[in-house]
This record gives sequence, structure tokens and C-alpha cells, in this order.
Amino acid sequence: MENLIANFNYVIVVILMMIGLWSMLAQKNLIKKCIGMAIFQTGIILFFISIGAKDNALIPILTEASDHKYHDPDVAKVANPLTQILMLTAIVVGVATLGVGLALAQKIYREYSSFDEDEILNKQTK
Amino acid sequence: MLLVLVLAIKGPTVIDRLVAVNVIGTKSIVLLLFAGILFGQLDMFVDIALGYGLLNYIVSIAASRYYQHRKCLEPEHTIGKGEVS
Amino acid sequence: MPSLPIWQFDVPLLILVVLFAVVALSIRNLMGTAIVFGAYSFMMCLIWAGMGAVDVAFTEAAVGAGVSTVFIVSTIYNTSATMPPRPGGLPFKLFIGVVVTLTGVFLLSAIPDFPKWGEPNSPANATVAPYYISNTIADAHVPNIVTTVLADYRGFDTLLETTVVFIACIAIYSILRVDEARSKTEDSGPVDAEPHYDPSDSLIVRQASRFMVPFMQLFALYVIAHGHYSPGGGFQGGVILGASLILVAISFDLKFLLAQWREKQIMLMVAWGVFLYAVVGLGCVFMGGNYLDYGFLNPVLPGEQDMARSHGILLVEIGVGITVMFSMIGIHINLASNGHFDRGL
Amino acid sequence: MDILAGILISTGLIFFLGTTIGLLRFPDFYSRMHAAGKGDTLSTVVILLGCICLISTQGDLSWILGLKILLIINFIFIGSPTATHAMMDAGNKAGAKPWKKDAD
Amino acid sequence: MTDQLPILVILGPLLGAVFAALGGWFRPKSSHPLVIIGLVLSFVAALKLVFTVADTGAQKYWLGGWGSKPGYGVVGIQITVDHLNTLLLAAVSGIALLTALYTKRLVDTELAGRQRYFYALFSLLVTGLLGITITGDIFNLYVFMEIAALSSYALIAYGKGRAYMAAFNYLIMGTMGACLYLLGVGFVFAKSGTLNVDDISIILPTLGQSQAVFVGFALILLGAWAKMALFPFHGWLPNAYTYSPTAGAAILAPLATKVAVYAMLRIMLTVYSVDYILNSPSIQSIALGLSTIAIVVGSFFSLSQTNLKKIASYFVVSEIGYMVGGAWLANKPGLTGAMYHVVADAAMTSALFMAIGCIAYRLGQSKLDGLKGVFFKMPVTMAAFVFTMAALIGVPPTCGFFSKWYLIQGAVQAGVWHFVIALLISSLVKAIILFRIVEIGYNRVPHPAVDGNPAIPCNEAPLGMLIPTVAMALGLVAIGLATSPLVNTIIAKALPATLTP
Repeated sequence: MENLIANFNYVIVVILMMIGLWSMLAQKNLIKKCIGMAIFQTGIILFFISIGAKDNALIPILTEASDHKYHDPDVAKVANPLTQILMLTAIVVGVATLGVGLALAQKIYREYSSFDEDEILNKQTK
Repeated sequence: MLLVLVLAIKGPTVIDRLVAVNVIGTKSIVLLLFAGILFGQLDMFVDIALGYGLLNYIVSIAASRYYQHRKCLEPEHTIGKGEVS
Repeated sequence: MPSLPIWQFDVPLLILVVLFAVVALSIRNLMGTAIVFGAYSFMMCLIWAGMGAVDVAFTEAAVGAGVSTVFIVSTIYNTSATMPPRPGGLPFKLFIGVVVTLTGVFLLSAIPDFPKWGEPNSPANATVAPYYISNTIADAHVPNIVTTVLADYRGFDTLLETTVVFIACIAIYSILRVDEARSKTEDSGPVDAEPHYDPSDSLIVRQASRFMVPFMQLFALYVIAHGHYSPGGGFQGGVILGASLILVAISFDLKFLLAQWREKQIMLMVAWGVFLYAVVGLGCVFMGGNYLDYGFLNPVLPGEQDMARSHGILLVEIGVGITVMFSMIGIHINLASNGHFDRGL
Repeated sequence: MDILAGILISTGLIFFLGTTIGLLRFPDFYSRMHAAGKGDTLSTVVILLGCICLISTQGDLSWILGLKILLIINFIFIGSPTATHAMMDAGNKAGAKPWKKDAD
Repeated sequence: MTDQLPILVILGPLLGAVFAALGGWFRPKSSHPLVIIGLVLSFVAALKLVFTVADTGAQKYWLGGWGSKPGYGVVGIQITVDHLNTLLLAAVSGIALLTALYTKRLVDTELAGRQRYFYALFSLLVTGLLGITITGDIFNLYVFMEIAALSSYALIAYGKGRAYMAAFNYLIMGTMGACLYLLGVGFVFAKSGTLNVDDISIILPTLGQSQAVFVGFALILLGAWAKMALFPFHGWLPNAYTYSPTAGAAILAPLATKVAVYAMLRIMLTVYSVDYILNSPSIQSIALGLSTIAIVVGSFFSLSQTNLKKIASYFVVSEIGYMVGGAWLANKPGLTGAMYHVVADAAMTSALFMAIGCIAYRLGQSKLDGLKGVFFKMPVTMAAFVFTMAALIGVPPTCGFFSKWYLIQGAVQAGVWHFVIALLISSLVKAIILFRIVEIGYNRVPHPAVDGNPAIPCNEAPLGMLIPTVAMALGLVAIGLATSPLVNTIIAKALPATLTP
């Protein structure tokens, strides 16, 4: 239990992912599936970012000001840039996927004039 | 301060949510600036806040355009949505 | 600055985010879902700013909150916002719920094994990452470490990421675009110089947008160009540029935008951005280095190796910006007009 | 300068509190818009002005920062009422009913 | 220039796609040759790499010149061509090249008016698949996975009617798989701190028994399984491949799932190790059970179908079971069989879908009932088809026989009898289906050679489609005959040294 409190962010990640996964699988509405997908992805992004967060660290942009130095900066004082890059990529990939998903949903709606999975299946078998 | 906004978000109807989200957006700008002051690197956060404000504006406009246009196209869908509970 | 109150700042936000997620999925009206999802993304952006990931926050604000909400709204605009109430299906939902809960428990079981939140010496923070922090200035003379890693150390990822955006654009184009034969004839002729406005459209919105768009574009160019020194870069700048044109499309009319940017131009520009990036990489190969090794470009670009890297990064960011900008416009036009390229949101 | 900043920021917060209360307590869409449109814009602008005062004392680049914040203020000042207007219009078209005393 | 070969493998199709996307607007006919040029470049480079690897061992290439830094490990992205992936690399680019030649005619007729971006997407899909195969960085693998996935959604959506729903289901399933994979990468990264495959494999054993690493492994596996449509996740596959246009299915079916299997092999063997697998018997038994069920379910569902394309799709489901099972046997013949089967099955499925595509092109449909007299109408195509089916069943000179031989040997060695039985059942079912098709196609019409019966005009598929099909079918024998050099010089060296013989 203490671990759960100390690693509160991981718990949130898991909860977000459970929400996203649930809505991807259990929701019948296509748009909600897409949004569940996006929530799942943000959960993962949150996970990566919180891996890379450091207590009392500054943002990963070096400045000449105050306790920062251009050359030879204090590594422990700068947040981890690597996870941030990975997540930049993941965000953009996520939006691309969301866009394609929405486009497909629109096309399906054009075909069946419905967003409901069961209704579409009914119309298909007809 | 933010907890009050939670109630606003749960607000009764769709268009009220739109209002609330707009308010949250503007307040987020303020929060971002505060975060910048806390970090001591405000110059980095100002850019984000600017972009944030602009996109918040776009989202509001887009969503309200939705209701403006929808009215002409398919009125039956929109009636009853904006009404107050 | 004394110790940053990362805990107090983030915990309420995190709880709030979960709340938003639940609310977004439980609203029966899809429009409400879209709006609350936008708010969710804004909250996420705040969290990331709080964790020190400014570039991610910027991208999320631009991409996640701004543009993708617009995409969802325009999809709903072309379809329907109502969800018919559907009885039954409870056993299925329960089953999925059990599966998901099991997955969650499985994931939670790993938590005691993780390093503490915010631990500066955790493996993730202490293995490769310090190299980037210590050497960014020496290698590329770019103080924004995120930009260096994005465009140089892991530049290949970014090339592929740009490719992903490019794919998304052409995929959506080929999924949704209809009636190509007809629109071709339209394309060849001049598009109406004086597009007609919906009489119900508001003058106020149009004028305000007219005022804001140039500022936005200027700001976006600043974001791209200044990405070496402040958060931002090709993606963020490209998205904001795209968003400014989306704003034009929303507040005026889709035709107004298409009068300035033909479909063909938009779709060509999308490919040109990727092309620019790939060709900069190829240039490095021809100069004798490995792919994307900008240091070898120093006979062409001004400065020594580190400055050549810096300039190479800038070139690449411009390529990314072009692709992202036009992809966003292309995707928006396709989604908003349901592939007809005539009128929409 | 710090005192001025404090005054401005707390004024903004008070206005913001008013906005929130208004949003929650007002009976119909239009009056809620009233609260949101006015109180929100004003409070944000005032708080941002306070921020400018706060940072103007530190650093040599603060004038650029100040300029940027002024830019934000500018955008909010234009954007927020426009958005409010658009939403009001949208609500009107979507059929939000104004609140009447006897209807309650 | 030789040291630049690894990047050329990926850049060929990538640039080909960009040029095709540009050229499609000026001169629609130009996209096809542009893509072909890119694929030829890639294929030549990949072929050259096979010999280089066989001669000199693994090739490593660091993008941007960011190699290993003392004390930090590899800071950039690494591309690796070693014994494990070089064969698959050559197979993927070769099959892609043949398929690209093959689809020309199909695209012109089937997708008339909509083909502007088809070749660009096709080429990008190949880029993604080659990238998954070649990369030595687990995050880069995710990005390539998404490239391949996004373009395949679009390719499937080129179909009509139910294709959209199939593509949407694939999108949801595929994104879930990719997300689970990414999360697993996150778990591994949180414990190891690096993304490079080689560096992780050095760090992981030092961590000892770590629950996070285990969960990460399980998540990566789940993601890969969802991508490759192993049994519980297979729901999207048959519909997606059946309703996609033939040209799309011809490239998707043989390659997309195999490459996911390869990704799993890479994670299992390079990132983790065989010892790690053997020390987690729960996952091993689950994986073996699932692959057995996959084989059986795939076989039985294929029996009950009436559409040739759908039958072939269910074959894909059952073949996935072969490879996953073989990999999880975690002994020498099993792993050899799995690695060999990845290549062999890519070729077999490709030939199968090409032949079906020819049939569908001429007959206008691919229902079993419509196949009456097809043996007389299209003798060459059907010869290739029967040949491919023979390979799938496992008739000796073809590659299908050898992979099955290794797999059964491995299963017997490990004492996993249910897997052996499933393999035999699957062969049996394929034989039944082959005989059914022969029966319908050959016997249900009056034989034209007998006097008095009407002659059936020979109506072969166009040469542009026929030649790649036949070439691919002959390739099956070629691979089969080349088994022993392939296994001895390349695959045997890819196996981890610690493996019990």
C-alpha cells in the first residue's frame, strides 16, 4: 500500500489505461472507441513522462541563467529529455492514428449511417 | 480554485460544458504562467501559453460553429441539447 | 528556486484527469464527449508542463487538445452526435471489465519494482539520458536538448514520425476523397474568387479571425525558427500554422481556403516536407557520413561541425513543419467536408 | 512592484471566484455565458498583468517576456469575447431557452 | 558505399513512396515505375547484405553516426543486419518487388480512378515492414510498426463494403497491440534506461528477478501477438484480408504477420534470452497452448468457409500458430523451424494469394462454387496453386516440408505432443481443402478431352500477373532445395550459443 502511494502516478497511469482499454473493447460506438484509444495513449505518455521526471529538476532547455550552465550542466537538475522525445513521437503517431480512425468512422457512417457496432453488423448480414 | 471548475465541467448540458471548457482553457494559461514562475523559467512557458490560448480559441470557435451549422442541416438532432435541465 | 512542489501541483491534476476521462466516456452526447476530451487534453498538457516536459506540453496543447478536438468535432459534424440508447450487453461489458481489471492488477503488480517517482538516479535517468544533457552544446550547439535529441541523436525517429503524418494524410485522403473526376474539372477552372458566406455566419468571428491569423502565423514561424532555444520546433510550429489555416477554414468557409490553396498544392506540399528531410539525410551520405549525420554537411552549411549540425537541425525542422502543416490542413479538409472538398464545418 | 503584483493577482482571483460562482449558480445558459464571458476575460487579463509586474523586477530579458505576456493578453482580449459571442450565437441557434421567472 | 547498404534497404521504398506521391499528381502512370525502382534498390541491397552477413557476420549501422559512447551505450538509433534478420529482409523486399509487379494490372482495373496513392501506400507499407525487420532499437520498432499499420489500414480500406468495418476493427486491435507494446517498452526502459537492443540485453541479466521486466516482457508479447493475430486476437484478420482489394491482400497477408513474428523473435532472443524464456514456464506453456489452439481453430474455420480468400486468411491464422509455437519450444530444432518458417511461409502465403488473385481476376469472384472447370480455364495458375498448397501441406521438395520437419522434431524433443498433433491436423485439413478444390475445379464439369463434351476455352490470367505467380511458386522449391545451406550458414548462427542442441 505504501508503494501505491509513493508511486501514485503509476496508479493513475494504470487507471487511465484501464479506462481506455475498457472503452476500446466494450464501447459499441465507434467515436468513443477512438477516444478511448486516445485516452489509452495519453496514459502511456504519462507513464513515460513520469519515468523521466526528476524532483527539483528544471526543464530540459539549458540557459545561461542562475544555477544553469551551458557547458557541463548539472545532470540531476535537468529533466530527462529522452522520454520527452519518445513521447513527442508517440503523440504525433497517436494523432495520426486518431485521424485515420475518424476517417474510417466517417466512411462507415456514410455506408451504414450508424455508429453503433451492433447495428452495423446487423446491416452487414442483411 | 480548480475544484470549483470540476463542478463546472459536470455542468448540466453540452453547451454549458463548452463554456466551462473555454473558461478552463483561459485559466490554464494562468496556471501555466504560474508554473513557469515556479520553475523560474517563465520565458519557456510563455510560448506554450500563447499557443495554448490560440488553440483554445480555435476549439471554441469550431465547437460553436458546429452548433451554428447543424441548426441549418439537421435541426432534429440539436433540439433539446442546449436546453437547461 | 527552492524545491518545486511537484507533488502538490500534480496530484489534484492527475485526479482531475481521471475524472475527465470518465466523464468524457460516460456522456451520451458525442459532442459533449468531444468537448470534455478537449478539456482532458488541456489538463494533460498542464501536467506535463508541471513535470518539466515543456515540449511535450506544447505538442499536446497544439496537437492533442487543439487539432484533434477539431478533428473529432468535424467528424461528428458530418455524422451524428446522438447515441441511441441501447439496452442489454451487460454481460459482455462485465466480461470486458473483468479482463481489463485483470490486466490492471497485472500491471499494478509491477509497481513495487519501480524506482520512486522523481528519482534522479533511476536507471531511465542515469543510463543514456545524461549523455544528451552533457553534450548537446558541444555536439550541436543547441541549448534545447529536446530539439537536439529529436532532430539529431534520434533524427531517424523523427523522419519516420514525419512519414507517419504523411501517411495519415494520404491515407485519409484515399479513404475519404470522393468524386475525384468531378473535382478535377473544378480544379482546372478558377475557384470562385468571391466565395459566398452563409448569411447566418457572424461578421464578428470573421473579423476577429482575420485579425488573429497573421499573428498566429508569425508566432508559428517564430516557434519553428526559435526551437533551438525555447520549446517548440517543426511539429509545434507546423501544427500552429496548420491550425491558423484551419481557423480560416472554420470562420470563413472551406472554399475561401481552397481558393488560396488548391487540393493539389496541399497534397504536394505534404510530400515535399518529407522529401526535404530525406534529402538532407541523403546529402550527408553523399558527403561521406552516415545517414542524417549533419556534421558532414559543414562544407555546405556555414560553420564548423557543431554549427553545421545546428543548421542541419533547422533545415530538418522546416521539412517537418511543412509536412505537419499541410497534413493538418489536408486532414481537416477531408474530415470536415466528408471528402467532397466543397463545404464543411 | 511586488505589492502591485499581489494586488492585481488577488483582484483577478476574486473576479475569477465570481466567475465560478456565477457559472454554477446562474439559472440558464445565457446568464452563465454572461458570467463566463466577462468575469473570465477580466480576471485573466488582470492576473496576467500581475504576472508582468511580478517578473519585471527580475532578469534582463524580462521586457521580452512582458511583451509576450502582453501578446497573450491581446489574444485573450480579442479571442475570448469572440468565442463567447460565437458560443452565444450557437446556443441561440441550438435552441437554448432563456430562463424565465415563472418557469422555475 | 558498401557500408551504407543497410540504410539503402529502407530508403529505397521510402523515397520511392515520396516520389510516387509527388508523381501521382503530375502523371499518374509514373508512380508504379518509381516504386519499382525503389524496391529494386532495396532488394539488391538486401541480397548483397545476405552474402555480406554470411561472410563477415553482423553489420551494424548508426544513424547520424551516433554510435556507442563510453559509459553511456549507444546514444543514437542503431540498424542491425545479422543472421537473424538478413534472410527475412531479402524475402520481404523480394516478395514486395514481385507483388508490386503483380499488382499493376489489378490496380488498373480493380481500383480504377482511386489509385493515386495506392503505390505510395504500398511502398510505405514495405518501408515499415523492412524497418521492423532491420531496426535495432525498440522504440524505433514501434514507429515502424505504426508506419506499417497505418498504411495497411488504408490499403484495406481501398476495398468496398465491409472492408471499412474490417479496417476499423484492425485499427482498434492494431493500435491496442502497438500501445501494449509501447507500454512494455516503457517498463523495460524504466528498468534498463536504454532503448538499444544490444545494450538492454547486457543490462537485463544484471537486474536479477524483476517483476517490472517480467511484466514488460508479457506486455511486449501481448502487443506482438495482437499485431500478428495469434489466437485470441485473431478476430480482425480474416475479414480484413478477405475484403481488402486483392492487390492489398497480396502484400499484406504474406508479410504483415510474419514481420510481427520476427519482432517477437527479436525481443525473445536478442533483448531477452532463451534462459529467460525457460525460466518463465508460465508464459511458455501459455504461448504453446495458444499456438496449438490457433492452429486447430484456424484449420477448422478454414474448413467451414466457402470463399477462397477467407480460407487462405484462416490458413494465415493457423500458420502463425506454427511460428509462435516453434519459437516457444525454445530448443534448437524448434527455433530453427520457426525462423525458417517465417521466410518460407512468407513465400508460400504470397504465392497462395497471388494465385487466388489471378483466379479472382479472371472469374470475378473467389467463391468455391464458382471454381467449376477452372483447371481447364487457367491451367498454369491452377498448377501454381496446387503447387503452393502442396508446399503448405508439406510435400517433400518444397520449403513447407522442411519447416514442418524441424518444427515436429523440436516438439518431439520438448515433449509437447499437443503441438505435434495440431501440426498434423493442420496438414490434414489443408489436404482436404486441396482435394475439395480439385474436385470442384476438375471433376464437376464434363471432361473436355472426352468426345462430345463442350470444350472449355483457355482463359489465363494476364502475363503480368501470371509470371510473378509462377516465379513465386518456383521460388518455393528453390527455397526448399536451398534449405541446408540456408540453415547451416545463416540460421544456425542466429541461434543463441547457450541453446541445448
